[in-house]
Amino acid sequence: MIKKIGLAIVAPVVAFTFAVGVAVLALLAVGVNPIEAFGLMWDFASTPTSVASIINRSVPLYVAAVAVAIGFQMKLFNIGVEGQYLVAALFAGWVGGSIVLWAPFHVLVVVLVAAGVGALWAGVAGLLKVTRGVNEVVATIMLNFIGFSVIGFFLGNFFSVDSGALNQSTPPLPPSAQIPGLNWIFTLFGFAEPRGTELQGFVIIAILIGIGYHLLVWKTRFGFELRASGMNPGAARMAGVNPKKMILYTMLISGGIAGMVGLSTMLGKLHAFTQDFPRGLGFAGIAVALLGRNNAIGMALGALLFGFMERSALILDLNDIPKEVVQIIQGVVVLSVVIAYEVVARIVKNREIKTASDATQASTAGPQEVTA
Amino acid sequence: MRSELKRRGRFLALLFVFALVAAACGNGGDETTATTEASTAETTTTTTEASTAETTTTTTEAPKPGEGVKVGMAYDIGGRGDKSFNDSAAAGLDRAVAELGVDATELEPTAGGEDREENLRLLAEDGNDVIFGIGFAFADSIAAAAADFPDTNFAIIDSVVDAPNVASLVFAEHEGSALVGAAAALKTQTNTIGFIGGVAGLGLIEKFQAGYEFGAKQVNPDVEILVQYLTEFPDFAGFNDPAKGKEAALAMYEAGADVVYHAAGGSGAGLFEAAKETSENTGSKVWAIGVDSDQYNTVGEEVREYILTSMLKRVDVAVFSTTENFVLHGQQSGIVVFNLEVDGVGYSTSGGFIDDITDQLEELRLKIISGELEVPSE
Amino acid sequence: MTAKITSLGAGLMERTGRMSSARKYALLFILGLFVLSLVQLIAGTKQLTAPGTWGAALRLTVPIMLAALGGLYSERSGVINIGLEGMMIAGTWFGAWAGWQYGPWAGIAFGLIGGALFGLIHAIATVTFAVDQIVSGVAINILAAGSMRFLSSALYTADTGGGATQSPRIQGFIGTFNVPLVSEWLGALSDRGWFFISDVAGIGAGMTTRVSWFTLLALVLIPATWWLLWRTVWGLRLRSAGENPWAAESLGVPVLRMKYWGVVISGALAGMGGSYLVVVQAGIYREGMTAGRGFIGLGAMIFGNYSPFGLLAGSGIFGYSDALRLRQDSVHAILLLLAIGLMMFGTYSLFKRNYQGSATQGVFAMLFFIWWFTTDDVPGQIVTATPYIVTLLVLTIASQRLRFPAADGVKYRRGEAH
Amino acid sequence: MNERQRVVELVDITKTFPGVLANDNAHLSVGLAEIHAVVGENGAGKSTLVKILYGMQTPDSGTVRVKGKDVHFRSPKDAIRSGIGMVHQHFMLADNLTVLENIILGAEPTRGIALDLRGARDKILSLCDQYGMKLDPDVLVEELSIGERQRIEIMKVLYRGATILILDEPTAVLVPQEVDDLFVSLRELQAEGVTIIFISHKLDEVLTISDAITVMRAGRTVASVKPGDITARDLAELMVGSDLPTPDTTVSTVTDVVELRIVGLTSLHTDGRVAIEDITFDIHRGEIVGIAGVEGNGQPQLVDTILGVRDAVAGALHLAGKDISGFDTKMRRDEGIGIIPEDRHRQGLLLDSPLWENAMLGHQSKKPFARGIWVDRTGARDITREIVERFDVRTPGVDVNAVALSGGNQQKLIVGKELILDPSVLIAAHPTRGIDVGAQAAVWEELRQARREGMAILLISADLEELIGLSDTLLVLFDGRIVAKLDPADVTPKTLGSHMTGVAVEEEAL
Repeated sequence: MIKKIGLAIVAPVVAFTFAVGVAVLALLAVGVNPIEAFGLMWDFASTPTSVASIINRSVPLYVAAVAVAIGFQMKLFNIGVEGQYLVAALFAGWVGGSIVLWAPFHVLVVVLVAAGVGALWAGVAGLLKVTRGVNEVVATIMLNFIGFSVIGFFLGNFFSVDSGALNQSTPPLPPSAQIPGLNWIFTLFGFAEPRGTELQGFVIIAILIGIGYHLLVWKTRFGFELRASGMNPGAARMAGVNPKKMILYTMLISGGIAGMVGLSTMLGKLHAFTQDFPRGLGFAGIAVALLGRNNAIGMALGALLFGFMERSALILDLNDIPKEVVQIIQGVVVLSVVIAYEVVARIVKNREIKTASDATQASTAGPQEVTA
Repeated sequence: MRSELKRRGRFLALLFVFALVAAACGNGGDETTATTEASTAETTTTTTEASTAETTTTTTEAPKPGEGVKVGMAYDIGGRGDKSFNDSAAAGLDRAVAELGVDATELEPTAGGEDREENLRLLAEDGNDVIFGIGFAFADSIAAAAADFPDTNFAIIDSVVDAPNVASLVFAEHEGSALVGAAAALKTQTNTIGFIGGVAGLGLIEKFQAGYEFGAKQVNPDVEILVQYLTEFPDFAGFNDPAKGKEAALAMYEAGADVVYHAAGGSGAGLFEAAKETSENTGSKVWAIGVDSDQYNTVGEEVREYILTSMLKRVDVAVFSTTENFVLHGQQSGIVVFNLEVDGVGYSTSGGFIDDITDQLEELRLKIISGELEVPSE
Repeated sequence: MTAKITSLGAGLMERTGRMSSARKYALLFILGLFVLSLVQLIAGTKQLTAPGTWGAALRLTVPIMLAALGGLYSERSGVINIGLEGMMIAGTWFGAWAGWQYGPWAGIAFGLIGGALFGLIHAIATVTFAVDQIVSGVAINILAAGSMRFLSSALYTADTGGGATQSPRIQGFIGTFNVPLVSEWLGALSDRGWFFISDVAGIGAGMTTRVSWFTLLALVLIPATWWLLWRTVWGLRLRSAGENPWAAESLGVPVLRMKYWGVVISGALAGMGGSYLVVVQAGIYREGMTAGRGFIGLGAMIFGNYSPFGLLAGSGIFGYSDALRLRQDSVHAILLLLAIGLMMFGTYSLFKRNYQGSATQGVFAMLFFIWWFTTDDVPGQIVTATPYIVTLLVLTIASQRLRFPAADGVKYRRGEAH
Repeated sequence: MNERQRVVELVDITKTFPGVLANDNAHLSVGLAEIHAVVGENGAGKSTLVKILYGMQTPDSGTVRVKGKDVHFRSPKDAIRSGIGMVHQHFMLADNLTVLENIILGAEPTRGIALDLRGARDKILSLCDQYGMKLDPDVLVEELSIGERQRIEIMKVLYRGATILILDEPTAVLVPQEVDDLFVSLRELQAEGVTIIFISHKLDEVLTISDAITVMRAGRTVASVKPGDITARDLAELMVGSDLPTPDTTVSTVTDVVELRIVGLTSLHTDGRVAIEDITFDIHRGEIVGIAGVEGNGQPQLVDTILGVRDAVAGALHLAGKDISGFDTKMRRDEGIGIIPEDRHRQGLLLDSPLWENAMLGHQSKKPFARGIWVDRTGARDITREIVERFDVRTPGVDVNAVALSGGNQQKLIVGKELILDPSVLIAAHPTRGIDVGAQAAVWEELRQARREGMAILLISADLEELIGLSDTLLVLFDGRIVAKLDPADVTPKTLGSHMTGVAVEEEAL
């Protein structure tokens, strides 16, 4: 067991080391001292402000990763998180800004609308898959593009308020629909309060989503059926799991979580869906899910790693070091992590079989062949 | 075992290729630096000569007034080298460094631009005295940062932020566009001109369009104006898709337009390609009009001769004069409009293609400055 | 039942890449042209069949088509390639760099190499290490975008006339040509304004006038690919790796090597698509200039049922609708086109005794017609979304008829029986 | 005897797999241009023997002689070089390639760098002509029937110049008309000098087509006969063996209460062919109903349809008097139907999950595995520990992944987890397949015990000893239908063999 866990940790460590190695090469090639660069990054990232900023960055990445991971659990690829969260944020922002409600309920309504719209948007792909056999990867890619048009159409024609500025946006969320920041946590633990960056309160909801995800996948019947259909569809069917239902439910849940990706920024900072609402979180979320191997904690670490790299990249720029090097690290680490996992998984499996067959040699009809 | 080795070999080869590529880049950069430095130096001097006749007199003494003043600049997406908006700001900064002796620190956002506010704060914490946010997207960020750093002077381009330590530098793009519109309408042989906008639905680009149409109609009421936007919000690709820019331009030239003006950021490159291609294919010259900076000087030499003029949005002037004012007078705030009157917007004459009509353009310019004509902004 | 529903879209698709059903598709094509001229007549526009529109459509089609073609090689060899976008990005960057240094033809070559490099990474991950193919593709996209930005910031300094997001202009141009006689003759004919005949001539003229040599090269790749995949030993073996690698292995086909070929060529073609954007259209590299064309190419390939001619049709839909959108006053007619298209589809369904489907299609046709009749303009976003919606619709209607390579996406390891 | 020249001789072949003696001094001797049938029950060692000939397996001892020369094939390639070709039961064809492409793949004729399609087509057509086979080289394989696909496989072999053809159960997948066509083709091949070795257990066909028959049982060659010298019944007896196991002498526990009643159950293959037809029988409490039959006669389809994994097109199911025909799989499982699936790996286990999760599979909504919507981790692990103990699953703990267990222990886990919650009906499909003798005995004992406690059990097995030893009633499944109901106490090898091989049906029809 310990060996197994050890090997599971070896994979990301090796991959990350490799990625850093590539980055070192890249830095050396442009004449930068890598040690100095990494030193700067580390120093900069360890201030309270940076910590708050890193967490703020990692929260939407984490939520997006969870959305992707839930699909991964049954080998279902929701590549449309990007479109789902943007469409969801638009409608949630519009609804939230258009109604007046008592504080916690207002936030709740916004969250529910976002989750609902995200689920519907993803559900289209799920429905097409179970009824018409349309591959979900292609369907969600198409839905991403269609979603962008939907946003432009609605924001441009219906939802936008004339704020005087050039930036079109949905009506601003009243204070009752905003989530207050959490900077007091820093002072509570005796650290300096972050300057200018408000630790977004949505982080708590993100943690809840993470816990919920973990519980759902590992502690509930549904999660068990989900994983079973991912691991062995044949066995799952024999166990009474309806594959079509699972696909649809999984897509809905994944889309629902995806719908909440943009909320941390919207409820904690922008207070509206604006035309420069953050993009690309869906795709980055896929990377984080891969990095964290669909594990609730692992993905949190992955998201923090991405947040750390993006935040600390700022200091590189200030020191005239090409900050794009962090993007290389991100790309290489994702690719090498998946390769490392694949290799390690194979080693672990073969070793497990070997030890077991050694132990029970006497009473077996031969070791089981691996046909994964 | 052998296949294992082969596999490993392949992987190493890949790594090697990567290293080579990276190394090649490093070398390439160095080589080209030397050769092109001279040419950029030239262009900067020409632009400064053209535009700073009134303002430069005070700042040529030996001990530069801005020694010790730190200026920070946070670019918008695209950053230095975008051959457009950001580059214009950079030119202003370079000039301030050269003439005022200030220290400059520059930051660029990530591709998505989410870190604008953090860049501002970083610059503030870094001890910069004046910090520029280049672009309207900085509005919220500057408002927030300015509140936290009351002793730092901020400046935003293209938007208005109401705070005691923020200078809002806005441009009358519609006025500048009116002049190039007039130039287009005067130069057209076919009585048809065109306008290509990058992204529709933002409001910003529509301002350019309105001015352009107004100016054209002023000098030639019968002129036909074709309008085409490349994408609609939220698809920002329209600012970055030269392929689509080119096709839209080709369509306009084909439809009879012989002068086309763009406000499409990076997609404008496609317009210039289209102008060249159409001119060469049809044998009759068609024109393109650049935007923001003097694009005659920033595009490749092959397409230079098709750039009739450019609508200058003197972000460089705004950056420089704001810096200079800070150096000389301290804290700056309030709205500063850079219009025709203060040469904040204008048109370029590089290439000498509009020398024959500058009189008429000047006449129109004076009318606008005097208030005789009011250019609509939407 | 539902499986019996056939569609125009599906009809456009080559089932197998064989040319045997060419006549049927030619017939469909002519029918489509007729509808186009009819719509044009009713809507009172000239753009639908204008030579310029079709010329633009051709140029806008090519990069998508090259990406789709790249997808074809990869998926035919049994490897899903969602990294096309990243490979295309690499193509734009490398194409611009070499174009700047050595001229446009070198740009094409380097675009190809840049794409192939990322194809190779994808191959190593998926074929050698048997990593999930979609996972690897996603990672490729991230890696390509990041490393190209890094290279830009390192190499396109302000002094060179570029920047972190933009390259200097490439040197020189790739020439264009007119198809002798045909171009002029068709051009003259298209000016006559004769119903249908001039329209067809206009389309022909658009595609034979001022065609870039690179465009020609790209178009030649379609029949060349068909020939390569369906008429050579190499092609047969490549396809067998994607259909039944175990059978292929049992007959001595080096399956892994074929997959490597497929994926690397896939990257090369996507990279070539990227270099087309640079060399023929933009003259520069600009970050984000691929604008999702790799993903669109993937959609076009699936739309085209994994055949070279089918994916040409799929890419053409995207290219044509883009071209229409970039030209004035032609967009509104799309509504009428949709109405009439759906009407014909509905009639076909009626003929096939699919009354429910026919009724739905009829209702939608009426709605589009009313929309067209009562408005003068359509929101641009709807036009932008049209090709994606059409692709999704075609997949919905015809996905059971689509013929995926049977072992596409399957992890294959040597010696592991099915 | 008018001996033909011996082209294939396998002498004293012995081959063991871990725990299994597949071939025990087996013999095979085939003459030139002979159609030679190898018959035997499931697991008699036929496949292993021909795989040795084809180079897919190497024998532990014994001699392989082809055309009079001793050979040592290390891979099928060697065999192909010696002119031996094999057509597997599961075709190795690429559906989306044409017939021609499938045939020439790997041995393509070229003209320059292009495929010489015309040359290939000519060669295939001339081969077709020569051997009297009909094939259109230019259609896609996916459009073809099973029989045509088989012809492609044969053509693939002939194209590569084989003169000795091995067919592994060629008729198992064919409809009667296709069987006739195949036989015509085989005769043509024979006339052209091709030697054919084919494996079968359909005795009528064997008697129709073959020139010589080798009968195998339990890894041994038990007889080499000529079809003219033997009747189908005698052949069936040779196959099944004369010493049928005696049924268990324990008292019958069969009660009068019908637990599962199946009426007229019919379901289809995905391609629309009938898989099982009009299946009707009852299982009483305390009864084991055994399904005998050669594989490929609808056993897995019957299991799937009873479980609701496959939709029935007709028929009804009553569980303890309750109509469960409209229930989905989950509801049927919850109603108390347990299943020991045929294929442990594909249908029974989550190899990369711990044992306790495997035990939960199929019980995921039942106590003590679940509490409400939650998985009851403690409960599940406790009961898994109980399973491990009671059913003697050898494992370091319940948290190890299933993949780590040996086949026998995996099977014991499956049997245990199905029995532990006392289902009212248990479907046991090949419950002892591929496990060692010790585990086998343990599983049998558990089934008997469950029967004693009143469980209704449907036992499907290819192992006659198991079937006769355990069953109270024996049903014979042939071609998707139940063709006989026998009493294991007085069943004879002859009757069982003739029912299983379809001989009895033929005779009745006559």
